[in-house]
Amino acid sequence: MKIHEFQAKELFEQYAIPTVRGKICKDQDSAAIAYSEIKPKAAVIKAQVLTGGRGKAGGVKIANNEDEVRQKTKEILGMNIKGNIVNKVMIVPAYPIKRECYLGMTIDRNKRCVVVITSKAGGVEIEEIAAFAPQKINRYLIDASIGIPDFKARNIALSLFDEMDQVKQTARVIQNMYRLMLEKDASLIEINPLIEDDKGIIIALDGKMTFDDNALFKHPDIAHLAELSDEEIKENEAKTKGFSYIQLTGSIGCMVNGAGLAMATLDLIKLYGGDPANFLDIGGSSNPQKVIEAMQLLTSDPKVKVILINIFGGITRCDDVANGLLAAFKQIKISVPIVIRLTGTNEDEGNKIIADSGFIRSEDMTQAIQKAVELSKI
Amino acid sequence: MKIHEFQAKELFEQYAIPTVRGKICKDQDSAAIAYSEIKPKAAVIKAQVLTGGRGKAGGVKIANNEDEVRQKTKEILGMNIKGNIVNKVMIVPAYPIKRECYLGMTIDRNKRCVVVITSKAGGVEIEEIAAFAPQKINRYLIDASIGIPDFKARNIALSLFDEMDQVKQTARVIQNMYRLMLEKDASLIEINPLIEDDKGIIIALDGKMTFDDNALFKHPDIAHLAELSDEEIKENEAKTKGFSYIQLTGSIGCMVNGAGLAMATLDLIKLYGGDPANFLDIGGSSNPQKVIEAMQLLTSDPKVKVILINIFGGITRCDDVANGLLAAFKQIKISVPIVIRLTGTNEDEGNKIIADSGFIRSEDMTQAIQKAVELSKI
Amino acid sequence: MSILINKDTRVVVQGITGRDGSFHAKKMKAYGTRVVAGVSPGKGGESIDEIPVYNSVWEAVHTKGANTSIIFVPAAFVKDAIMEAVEAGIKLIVCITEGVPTLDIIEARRYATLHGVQIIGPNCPGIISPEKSLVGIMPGNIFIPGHTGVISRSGTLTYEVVQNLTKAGIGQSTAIGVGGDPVIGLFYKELLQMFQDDPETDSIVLIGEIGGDAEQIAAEYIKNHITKPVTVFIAGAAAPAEKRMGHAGAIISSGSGTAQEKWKAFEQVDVPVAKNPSEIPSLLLSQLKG
Amino acid sequence: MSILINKDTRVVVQGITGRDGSFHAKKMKAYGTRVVAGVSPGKGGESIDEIPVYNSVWEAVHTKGANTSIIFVPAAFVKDAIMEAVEAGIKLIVCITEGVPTLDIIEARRYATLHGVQIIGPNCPGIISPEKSLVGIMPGNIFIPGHTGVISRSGTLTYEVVQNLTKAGIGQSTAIGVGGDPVIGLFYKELLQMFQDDPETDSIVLIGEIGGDAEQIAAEYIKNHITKPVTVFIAGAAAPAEKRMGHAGAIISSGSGTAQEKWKAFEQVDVPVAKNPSEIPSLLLSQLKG
Repeated sequence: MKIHEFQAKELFEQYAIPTVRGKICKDQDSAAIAYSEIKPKAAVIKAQVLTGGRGKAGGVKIANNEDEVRQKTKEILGMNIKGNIVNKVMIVPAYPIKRECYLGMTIDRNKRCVVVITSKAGGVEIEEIAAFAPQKINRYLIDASIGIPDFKARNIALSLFDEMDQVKQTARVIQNMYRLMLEKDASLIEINPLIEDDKGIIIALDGKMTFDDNALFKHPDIAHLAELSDEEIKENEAKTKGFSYIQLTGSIGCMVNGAGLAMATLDLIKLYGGDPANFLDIGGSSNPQKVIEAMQLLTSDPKVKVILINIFGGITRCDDVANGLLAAFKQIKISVPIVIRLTGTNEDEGNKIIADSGFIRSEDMTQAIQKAVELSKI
Repeated sequence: MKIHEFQAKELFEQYAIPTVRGKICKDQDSAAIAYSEIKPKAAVIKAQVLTGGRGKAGGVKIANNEDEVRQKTKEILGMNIKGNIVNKVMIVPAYPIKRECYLGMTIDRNKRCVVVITSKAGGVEIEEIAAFAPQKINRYLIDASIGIPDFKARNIALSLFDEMDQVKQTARVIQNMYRLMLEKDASLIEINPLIEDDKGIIIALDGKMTFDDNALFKHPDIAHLAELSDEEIKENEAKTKGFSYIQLTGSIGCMVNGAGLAMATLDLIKLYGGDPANFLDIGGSSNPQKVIEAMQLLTSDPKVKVILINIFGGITRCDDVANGLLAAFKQIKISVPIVIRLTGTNEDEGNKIIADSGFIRSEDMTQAIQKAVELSKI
Repeated sequence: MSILINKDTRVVVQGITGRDGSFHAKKMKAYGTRVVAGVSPGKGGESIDEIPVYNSVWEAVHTKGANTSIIFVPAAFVKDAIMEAVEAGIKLIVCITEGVPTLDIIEARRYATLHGVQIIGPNCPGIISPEKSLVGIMPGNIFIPGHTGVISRSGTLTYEVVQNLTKAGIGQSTAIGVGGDPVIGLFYKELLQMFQDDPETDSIVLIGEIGGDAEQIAAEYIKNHITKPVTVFIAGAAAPAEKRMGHAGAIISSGSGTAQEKWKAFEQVDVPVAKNPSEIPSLLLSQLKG
Repeated sequence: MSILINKDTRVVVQGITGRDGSFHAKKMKAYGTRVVAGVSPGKGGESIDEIPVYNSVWEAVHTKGANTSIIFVPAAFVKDAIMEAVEAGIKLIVCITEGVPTLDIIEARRYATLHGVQIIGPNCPGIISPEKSLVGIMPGNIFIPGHTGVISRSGTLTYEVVQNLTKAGIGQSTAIGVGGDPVIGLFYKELLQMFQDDPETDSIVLIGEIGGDAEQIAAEYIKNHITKPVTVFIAGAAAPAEKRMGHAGAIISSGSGTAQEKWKAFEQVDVPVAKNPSEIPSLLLSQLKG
């Protein structure tokens, strides 16, 4: 789950990471009021959107007076940045920067640990530095059994600054970031740029955070920050019912158990010339009510011309799925053909239950998919 | 450093360990007032002294009415328990006990870790259980790299209670104790008894804590709780000057560098029929000012008939010691003979410095000690 | 022979009194696995299908000689359950539970690694050495003993692949679902090496997914260390970018982690890639013959 | 041969810019120890007696090949310094600093142990293998090479004993001051075994103190595992109860940890106990002849 810059900065403040919060404005008037506290200095107007590359897209502008603030706020509000419409900006005083660098913390999947990433080349996107000057990027693996003790924070900070004053400030920032990461189950914290100002003070001038969806149950305060698109709302509703659901654009509604099998099902639908309407993984636990709700979800999409059910029973039992299907039929009118493939744990019981249901049954995945593709083209 | 029961219980409260604090009283009248909040129930009057075995010594009594409270408070105040005079008591309501047990946490020197000790036989001193029913004592070693996770706390609690309700309460007590131990550098936390009351609630009915003297620098709040005897005040003053000092009863004042050598010096003084006036280790760092202060300390004791200086230079340099001695002589009038043995790092320089000082010099420890014993008997 | 588990594997089921825990404890036992104990704090003394239940893993290890644990406890308790198993002396932990926070698994795995304990999962279907031991939730009936090792990030897709193998008469030495989360225990590199070292394994099937670059690293590892033939399938070629495809780890991020990249990595080191799971048996057989 | 340190020991001094750190860095170098680097954060690039100073132990290890660290930093920073040395890849850490909080050393030592790193100290005089290497603060001139191993909880008392040995012509293979704190790194058991395994050591002197029961455990260990002659001295026979005799660990508590108990433990397993340190050489020689 992603949050906005201004939300990240609120967390930074809670964790004693020095930052500049600024004011959030949704129109030109409030931007002008916010500027009245800054003038006559220059202000920076920053789009608040849940995506990277904001600067390049023109979502960050400097304004030197109230007129410019109004003008540039107007330009930014309503902007579409990688599919995200800007509906609020942050107005902050322009800051005197002596030096700027990059400080990030994320998960290293292969090393299975937290990694701290630093670069003296701050202010640019880290992907760009990685592409053009990889030698300017430092990576520090964190041993979960000790976290970031003073020595480690100091050694990391020494990769960014030479003077002990700035090293000590940065070391504290690093330790506080790690505490924030752990206590809120973040999967990414990025400060770009982390600056030394003209007085030698270290400040997080920007803030970007992503959280582990699997850990949101521990952190209602974080979950509460979510700002979802319509698409994400639908996906989340499915999730509360125990599914993984992703809306796609085709005509074959899919219900599969297991993410890998569901992905492979989509892959084969495309391989055989069809077009899936969705990704729907009904997950690892077998519960008839889930099947009913999954069928409701699929049949609510008017594009769906055929439903393909591909179940391989492991932890999900085929008899539960079959019972769910029959129950669903009693509750929902389904007017499209249903191709079903049911195999694995309790498959005999499952197939017996649906024997007289009128489904098109197949024991083979390729065959089932080919049949569904065929039906979707009628 | 030891603290009183009422101080330990204040810390328990800070760390969410359920306890009963009671009122601290220094005379019969305040005890009677404290009882007015308890009556008509019975009260327990508990001597607050910095030693164990209080119960056996008669320092804990039950009183059923105000007269008894006054009477028993009077009996306890002024009591001498193992050399400690009681000057305050704690008045607590008598508690309905369904079950009582022992829960302690301390350092296992050999295993180099924290150990949690439990016993269902609570209320008696753990040393007694250890002597008469060692099979009733359970020991759990704590791995510092993970501390006490839920499973460990639960497994320890299962050694005391069978019902999950009490197990869960006790597990929380154990985790909070450990947090208290770590955050305040305690070396002992003892709850004896830990009780289950008639409503099934787990309560720390007593509390005993000792802190690591080496860690008091981190914890001014704890250091501030110290209540020192005159003897300890003198020892602590020495400590702030960088010495270890312990007052003894003999006539040979000793100044030695290193605890082991200082102990061996006392051992040999006794072996050769003498009697040391003190233990004084001037420690590991060489600093002339320290020597001056050490000499002042020794000469302030009127029992001292001879001073024995035994220095083996390692981290302490002999020339520093020698310079310190000469400087001390300029500041203090010393009327007793001084036997000195100076060897090790920079010993030639050191011995040259004191060559004309009038000290009785010896290169051999046994010889120096025998000479000092001899002089002490004149 | 097999890797990780065999006839001597003595399993304790953590969370045996839950719905999934009790269901699969019985299934494993019925398959022939030596399920020696279950754990459920506060329910010590009970039994499930004649499997004794204890309050702690320590008791299960010290009373019944359990050396392998399978975890079914809810996600919030997985970190604690893994650490309990490690401290109790368990040597292999299979974690079925899905939805475990990544930092929880990082911490628990670190503790396990420091004590030489191996973890499979979380969010995985477990391990099976056909006709020897099943420590997982796989449907045992689709597996037959043989000489092909299977490593997969997926659950049900593994069954699909194995069913194809079995139908083609290709038995399995051991099949492992490593789990679909971003951070997991044993992964391609370690397991490829175990199969390489296992004299009864003659070939390996690797079933990958989009997300991360573990497959690219595996391809490199195969090139340098694995002499036995490997056949690969990657799920997620049709997945849109920036979407978590069910598995927390299966996400194409900033254009990286696509199936196409992964195909290329294997093809560059001459490892054949199936585009339909049903092609795997023939690709495998042609290598074994070739 | 010697134990723990030898001619190949490459030392980094943590806290080299402090008073004691710089003094003893020079002394060690003068003795012939390969003091390859010092560490003092923020002072990287400086040098002390031609010993280069770095900002981190990692740099010292990776630039100068340091494998052993000696710590002189103030007590409050010792935990961090030990963990830094462990993470940097140092294999043996000698901690001179006194006054280190017990729980700090427990945590640091646990981390070190999990990484196979050995600690001597804290609050100790270090290690010397005469004419090979000195990683400590001992006055080198009183030691001579030879075949007696010395293990001691004390600092200056060790020098006293060694001076007696040297005067009697008994050289030392290695002498170790393990430190006077309640919780320390390597202790009697581990070091006794190292001397037992060292072909150049023919006898051992053990210098104990009141407090705890490490000497009793050592006596038991000697009985079961050590065949080389051991001679013992215990300091603190004249100490009053319940008083910390300078060393944090030297305290007779609840009547337990007395010198008399410890004497008895050794006498029961036929290990001779000296009552005056000056008797040690003769007790040792009579065993070597016997």
